[in-house]
Amino acid sequence: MINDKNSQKIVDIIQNWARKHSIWVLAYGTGCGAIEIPPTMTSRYDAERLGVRGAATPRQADVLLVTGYLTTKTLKRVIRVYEQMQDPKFVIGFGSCTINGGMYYDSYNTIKLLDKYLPVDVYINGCMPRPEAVLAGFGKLQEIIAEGRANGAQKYKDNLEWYKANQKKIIPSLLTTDYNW
Amino acid sequence: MREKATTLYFGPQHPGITGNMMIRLKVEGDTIIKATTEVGYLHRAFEKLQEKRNWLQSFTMMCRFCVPETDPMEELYARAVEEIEGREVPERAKYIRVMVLELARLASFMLWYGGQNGSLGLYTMGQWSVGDRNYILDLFEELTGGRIYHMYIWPGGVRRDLPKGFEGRVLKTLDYLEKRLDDYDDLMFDNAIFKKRTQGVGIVDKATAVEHGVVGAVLRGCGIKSDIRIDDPYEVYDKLDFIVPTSDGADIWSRALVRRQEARQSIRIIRQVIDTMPGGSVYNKIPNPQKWKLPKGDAYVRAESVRGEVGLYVVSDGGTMPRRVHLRGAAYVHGITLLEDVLVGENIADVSAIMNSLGTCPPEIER
Amino acid sequence: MKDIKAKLTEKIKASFDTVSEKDYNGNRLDFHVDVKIIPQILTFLKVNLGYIHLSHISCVDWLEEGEFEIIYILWSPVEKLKVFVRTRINREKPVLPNIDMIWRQANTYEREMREMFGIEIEGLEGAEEFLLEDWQEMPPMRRDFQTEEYAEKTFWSREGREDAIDVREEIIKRSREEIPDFAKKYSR
Amino acid sequence: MDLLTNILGAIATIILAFVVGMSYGGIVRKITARVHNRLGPPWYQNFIDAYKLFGKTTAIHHGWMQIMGPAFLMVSSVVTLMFVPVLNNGGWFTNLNFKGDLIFLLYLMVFGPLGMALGAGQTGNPNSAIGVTRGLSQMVGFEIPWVMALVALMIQFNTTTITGLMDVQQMSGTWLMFSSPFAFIAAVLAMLGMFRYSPFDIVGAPTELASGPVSENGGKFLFTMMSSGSIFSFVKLTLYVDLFMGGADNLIILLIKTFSIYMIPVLYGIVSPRYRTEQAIRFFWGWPLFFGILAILYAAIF
Repeated sequence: MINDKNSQKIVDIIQNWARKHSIWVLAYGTGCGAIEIPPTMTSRYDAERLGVRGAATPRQADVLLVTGYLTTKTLKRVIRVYEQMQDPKFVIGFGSCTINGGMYYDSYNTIKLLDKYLPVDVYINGCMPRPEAVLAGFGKLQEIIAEGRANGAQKYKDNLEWYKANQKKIIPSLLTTDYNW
Repeated sequence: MREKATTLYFGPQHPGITGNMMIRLKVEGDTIIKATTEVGYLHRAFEKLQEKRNWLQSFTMMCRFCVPETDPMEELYARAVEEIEGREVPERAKYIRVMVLELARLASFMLWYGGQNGSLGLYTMGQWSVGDRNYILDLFEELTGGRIYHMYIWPGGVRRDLPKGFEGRVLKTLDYLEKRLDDYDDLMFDNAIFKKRTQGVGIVDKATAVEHGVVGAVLRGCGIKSDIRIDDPYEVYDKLDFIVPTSDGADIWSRALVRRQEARQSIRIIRQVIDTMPGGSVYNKIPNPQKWKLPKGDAYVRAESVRGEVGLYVVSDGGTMPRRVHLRGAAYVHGITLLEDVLVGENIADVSAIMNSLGTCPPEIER
Repeated sequence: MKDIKAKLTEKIKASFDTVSEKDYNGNRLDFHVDVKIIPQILTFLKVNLGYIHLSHISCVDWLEEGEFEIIYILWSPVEKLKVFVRTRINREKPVLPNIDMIWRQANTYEREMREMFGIEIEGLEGAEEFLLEDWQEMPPMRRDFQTEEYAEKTFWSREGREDAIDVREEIIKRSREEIPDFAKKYSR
Repeated sequence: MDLLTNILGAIATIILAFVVGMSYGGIVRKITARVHNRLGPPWYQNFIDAYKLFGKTTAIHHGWMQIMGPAFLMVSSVVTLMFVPVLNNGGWFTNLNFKGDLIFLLYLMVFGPLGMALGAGQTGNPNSAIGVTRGLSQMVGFEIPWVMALVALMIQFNTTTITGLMDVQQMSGTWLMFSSPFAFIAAVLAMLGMFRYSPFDIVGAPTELASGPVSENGGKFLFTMMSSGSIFSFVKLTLYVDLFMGGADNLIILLIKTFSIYMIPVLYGIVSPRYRTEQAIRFFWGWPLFFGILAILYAAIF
């Protein structure tokens, strides 16, 4: 008889392998980083050979690619979108401005630290990151998915109050719906 | 019975939207009866930040105003600063500037080819043209070190001279692209369905164009010959020979025809520039940027980008930092009031195509 | 170009009294006018003189002088001349006439001006919020709004920013260091 | 045991249809990628996608009708599959097809989309609702030439069963695409719409409707739709091969024939933009309808 734990492990390995090779990225260009996404998807860099492909709506997507700076107005929508996505879901922060604000460090309308508001699994550095860097970022995400370390969504659920408090600090009109999906 | 109007939110998360903005559509069946744009998703407060940077630091922000075509903004800033300060630019630098501008225009046209066809469901074109665009970006990378953000055309000239043999590589790329543009014609302009989808859609006629202050290819698409490169020539455009194409249809199809011609004219301009480029230095040195002060004054300069006229108003109060930098993009006019008016009466299926055709570029609107 | 400018000045002066002009090199001509006649002079320029293209509306905050300067930039495709119509309004109670019935696109500029500078535009239509959402501070493009302070107060910043100030010293310090052997052939 | 063979055969048919349909989807993605000048995903990419979708959680749904939508689709695909003879002389893949007649099949083929329409309506997303109306209007467009083609065949050969038509081809040795060419042309043109590739992908057009009826469906819903779509495309291809290309004696021939007929909508789609809804309907009521009428006249006269 197969041990329950072991069989769960095997299922996990297969599932993580499938997740690794099928990454559907939500088509949401939140910032100027969106300009390097078409080259990444098209002939020279061709991310589809790695299983990366666009998804039209949040319900179908696995990865939220935050392409660059987030203004407070966009952040509200991004949070809505992120919460509509189905588990397992991952967030990639794209560009310097998601890491520390980049050149917008003193702007009144862009957030500086993405990981205070959403759980980020992988950051891609650069302004603008080249398509190679984007592919490397996807590679890193695949790596941590395969190892089962990409647990951003779980982190978000566990520390929901902290995240919500941070979000509400800059978005007064954030809808206070319960996070239950 | 009268059909009840539905509200359809087009964006901000929507594959059909160009960039990050939202249009609230009131639809009856498939027909739009009212469109309201909502922008501000990309407002980074550049103009505020530039007041807090010195003249050279705020230059680095210029290229980030609109990503599909970054060089006209740099060139505008450089030209405005030169106009306020009265700084001379070497002749060779002007030629190099024109070459870079036209290469950027060509790259932006490639992106437009992809966007316009992608919005109509012809994804093959986007794959081809965006893939081929990489060859132009390679040239930029060799010249400036960056694919998208070049920061190459700066006050006083250009940052460095052309590498050895660069002209030859440009010409080789142009030859290739010219061949590819013919392929695109076969796929796009010889396509009966493309014609059916675009003719008579998104009409901007002459009266509307004047009322809204429409610029660029949209204006030329309705039969008015207008191009800043000819009307208000800058750099060395007055020494170059090129034609300004116009078309009379005033719909998406005629705008596409105008852009198709313009891409070829860009190639022609680059060839001329390479043929007639003089020698000499490319850069008049600026003083220590920390202490660089400009005299009191202001300047309004304009350039022709792919989307149309881009203007930049720069005010100096005699200090080390700009008093005000205010950009007026073509999309500022096209993307809000014109789009709202044009969309009324159209089919929902055409919203994305119209946006692409009008050259809506949200980062330029919101800055 | 000279006589075009002279003719234009003459025509403007004939119709409006309180106008002073300033000439620049190239195809640029400035008119300083009173805020009350803005709609009239713009209509006159558009309808009678062929300055049909409104290229730009800009606003500059002269905090020291307590005034806003509004600049309307017009372009005539026939005379190839840029005309700047400039006016100054009080910074404490800024009110500006609406011109979006002359040019439809002016609506966008005015909505932005209302939001960014807090200038009241008489009879302007369109949503109150344009670029910002839930904004509670003073209009952000005013000079006395301190963006860096606001950013520090509102957003967190990544640790490690503080030592960015010392980069210059660090570079100078390192430039005096011995270059390693493997790197010598790359250094000048 | 007759019953046991039947049940096992049915299961085998479903697995075959699933595997072939999914692989075809992957191969199409590969071919599209090669036209696009790129490498493309591996041919088994669709299996990975499907498995991943199956493994996703579905923490929210908009009422039971949304669950029924994909279920309707799946049921309709599988039941339709049961009534289509896969191979010429039965064997494992006989299933129910000896009873199946063409008219019943015509009804079955619209059953799934209707169920899907109900499911999509439940989600409350306006994009879904618009997508559904578009899909149904397009169906009105292509069903008419398609039905006319089939009616022409029925008149011409005096039979309403698929096996009957297959027997006709076996007896005479000529494929029906040669003996009744107009019906074939009408059916192929209708097929362009049936497969929903460009220019007839108006239902789920991403740049217009953000994927239409499936906008609110992710995870297991999408998995069900994806697999039922694959099975259904196999059903349609097999039906075409059975009706017009003389059926297939073994699986290899079946694969070759279905694949070659599948390439018609795929390759046409790669180089075509999308029609608007009314343009699509106008297309189907133009030449395809003409050929359909011609086919009936041809059948009635000869």
